[in-house]
Amino acid sequence: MNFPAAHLEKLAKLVDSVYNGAVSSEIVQADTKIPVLKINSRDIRKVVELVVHHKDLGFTYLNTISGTHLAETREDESLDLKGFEMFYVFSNSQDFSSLAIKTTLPENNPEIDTIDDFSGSANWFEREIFDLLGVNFKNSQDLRRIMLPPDWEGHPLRKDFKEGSHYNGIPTTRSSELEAIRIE
Amino acid sequence: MTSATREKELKPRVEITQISGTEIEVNMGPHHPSTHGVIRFILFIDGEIVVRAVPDVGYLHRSIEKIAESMPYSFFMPYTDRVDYVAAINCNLGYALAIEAMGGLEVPERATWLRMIGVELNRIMSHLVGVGALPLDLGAFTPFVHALREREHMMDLLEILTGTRMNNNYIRFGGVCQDVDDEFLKKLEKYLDHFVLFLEEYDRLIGTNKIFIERLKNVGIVSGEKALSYSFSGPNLRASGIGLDLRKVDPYCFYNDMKFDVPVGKGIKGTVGDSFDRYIVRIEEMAECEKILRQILSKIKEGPIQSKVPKKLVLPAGEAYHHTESARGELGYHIISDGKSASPYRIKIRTGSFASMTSLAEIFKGMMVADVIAYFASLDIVAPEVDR
Amino acid sequence: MSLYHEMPENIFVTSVDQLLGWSRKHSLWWLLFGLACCSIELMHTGGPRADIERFGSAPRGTPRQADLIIIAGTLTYKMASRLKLLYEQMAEPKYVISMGSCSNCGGLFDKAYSVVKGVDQIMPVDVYLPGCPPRPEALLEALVILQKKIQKEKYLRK
Amino acid sequence: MTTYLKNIWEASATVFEGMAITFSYLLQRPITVQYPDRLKEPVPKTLPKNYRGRLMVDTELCTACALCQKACPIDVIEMKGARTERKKGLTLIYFNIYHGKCMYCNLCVEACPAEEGDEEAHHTAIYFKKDFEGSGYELKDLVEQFIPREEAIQRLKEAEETAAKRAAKAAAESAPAEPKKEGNA
Repeated sequence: MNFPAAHLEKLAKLVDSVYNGAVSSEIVQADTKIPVLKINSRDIRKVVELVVHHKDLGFTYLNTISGTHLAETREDESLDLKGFEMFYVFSNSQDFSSLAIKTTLPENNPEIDTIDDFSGSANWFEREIFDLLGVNFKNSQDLRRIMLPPDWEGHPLRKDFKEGSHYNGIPTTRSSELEAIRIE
Repeated sequence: MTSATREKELKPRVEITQISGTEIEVNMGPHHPSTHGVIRFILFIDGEIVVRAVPDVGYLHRSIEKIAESMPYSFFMPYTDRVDYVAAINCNLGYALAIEAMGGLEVPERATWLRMIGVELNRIMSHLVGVGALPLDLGAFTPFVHALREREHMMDLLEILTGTRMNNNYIRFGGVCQDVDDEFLKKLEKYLDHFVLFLEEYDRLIGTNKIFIERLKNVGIVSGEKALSYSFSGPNLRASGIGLDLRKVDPYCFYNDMKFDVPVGKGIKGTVGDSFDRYIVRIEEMAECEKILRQILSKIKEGPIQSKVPKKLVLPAGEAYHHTESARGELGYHIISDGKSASPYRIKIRTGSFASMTSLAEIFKGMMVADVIAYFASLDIVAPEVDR
Repeated sequence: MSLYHEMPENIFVTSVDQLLGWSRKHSLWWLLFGLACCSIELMHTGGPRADIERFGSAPRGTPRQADLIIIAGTLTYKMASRLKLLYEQMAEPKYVISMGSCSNCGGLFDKAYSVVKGVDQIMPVDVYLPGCPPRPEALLEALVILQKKIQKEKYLRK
Repeated sequence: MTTYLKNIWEASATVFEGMAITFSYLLQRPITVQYPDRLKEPVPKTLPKNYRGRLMVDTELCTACALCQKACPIDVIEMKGARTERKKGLTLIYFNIYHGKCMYCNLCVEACPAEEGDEEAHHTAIYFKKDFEGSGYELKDLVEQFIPREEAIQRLKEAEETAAKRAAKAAAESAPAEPKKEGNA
């Protein structure tokens, strides 16, 4: 559902008023249907707490957490950063209007505070990002690999991920049967 | 039901403290007849009671999100089928709508109607697997065969509509891949008459069965608050008494014009949000799908099925999070485009099953081992949707 | 051949090998095991329309009782060791049908980092079945082809 | 005690109700398709006209434009067209399809520009046959060569000859201009 424009300003004011400018926030109406609140990664817990627990907002429903690796190959000015971008989507449990919180992490040693005490599902979403992107969530209850086997090396969704030639003795590539009958 | 009897029913049959034996670690899955696909639990049990459970997923992690980054937008469409193979067109639709919103593409009216036919048929088929596999996991084989027979009829319809039985790859950006003639619409209408009778019969087959009810009622109760906290969506969330349906609150396609109810769990046999509610919500939702399909049939008009879409689609730089109501809940696509290449920079797929899985560890605590199966089956989880 | 002509007409002549092959091919019990998309079509093959039990193939829950394993779906590295274990638990003679593109050669996931590119990299395969997923009749055809192979096998003279 | 007996009664009554429904199907016509034999008509004939069974190529119709090869996300199609003296335009040298990898997504068929036939029997040069059979004992059995190998080798030779001829012809035509270019290079 489209987020009312009035709410947007209210939210920006709210973040400012509650934290007296201690939280760096910026509201962008992205070309998504949902507004995006850009914040500094160290303020994530404060903002999430406000968004989830404030009686006027009540975005208690966590839709998803998404992470992206922004590699050097990226030449887009709107996201001019090398590192990791975290994208949290929260929804209001009453009318299901959504709000996104976006923050960026540095390329080396990406770290962010966990939000798994705000939502029962956050831990799994975080584990997925830890597994596939290698973002470390500080103070998490349970941060293990979720999709890949525990002995896996590397984080595949990073843009610089390189696959080995074998995994546990199983070759990772296979030539097509078409090559065997190719006429040169 | 009076509150006293209700208290009594809610009480666990065996107190955990009564058994003081040692904890045994039991491994369930990934190959287990009653896990939906390849999902594994490690159960720490004391007697019959689960003390602690560790769900383990990823046995079907097929790296769909990584593959998306290496190919053009249109090539990724067949892969979305495999995200949720039981409701493939739903996944197609979510992806197509997200791309169309980002690229500003138009969809002809008839194409939207055809999409909705595909989506609703697929939703019925998906729920049929859900309510069919549930008694199967509880030990009753026959209802599953009934559900499969009905799915075969629907697959015949999908075959005419899309050309394949499963993994249809039906929807294209700005349209659908093929048109149908009036004969199909008549066939569908005729089939819907049959389906209403079948649904009634199926509910009579197991929905009234005493043993079935006893196995499900008051098992795996997820309250509304908890369901929201675990990011439940779709039928699982509605079974917990929260009537959120993205087709109603955030309408896409022509769902605005459709008249249908959103069934919610009322706890008719036990408590709101128990496993039986999850069963009955799916049954009621199938009836609603049938209503929607009839309305579509009365409104569908002739017209083009594909708008003009550039051959090499390059989306403007930016990102979108677009969600639709799939058969298993909110299906969200978070797509980032860098504005230069013809392939997405990143696609993240948010699925209903993954969110439902997050509840397992806590809900399993204190449950009987047999109820673990009942609760898990009632969630109607499909493994590739969890792992992707 | 003189003996053959002297026998009464109701005697059926066969070799022990043929008899064994005949009985084996008509009691191919398969392991109830599905991995991904193809497992839905596998279920449909066991369902009322295709009804695989017409061929004497009953589903079995445990590998100890099964003769045939149908690899229905995508095999990932995480699952590979488990599948290998299941295969090794089966009693001889055992047969493998690779159902669908993913288990044939990785199929559409051949660029994936977590998918085994073909189930024949970890176990021998008897019949390869194209399709994504194959329809139930196609699986029945694979079964018939496998039956032909079993019939031709020589158990006693190796 | 009464609840106990009532429970037993309810359980057996509802189970028998379900049984009655199941038994009612005993009297109906079975929906089983007796697949390999004992069929009134073969299964492919009962399928709708756009059913995606097995990729086929009409080698006569194909213009060797390679659009299907480009449209395939997973490189199932391998084909080559070149100029020979057989016909105007490109001649198909070889056309191989790897059925064992195909995902039946219909993208190649939609890309194909060559079409033939009227409403009833309309088909493109690459199209899905309704036939779905094609299991094999080995993976290489699942590769189909639409132009037999000997024929393909023969055609390749012809194409090479034609190419050599054309090059010679082009060289002869542009002979005065060529030394200059070479000098520059």
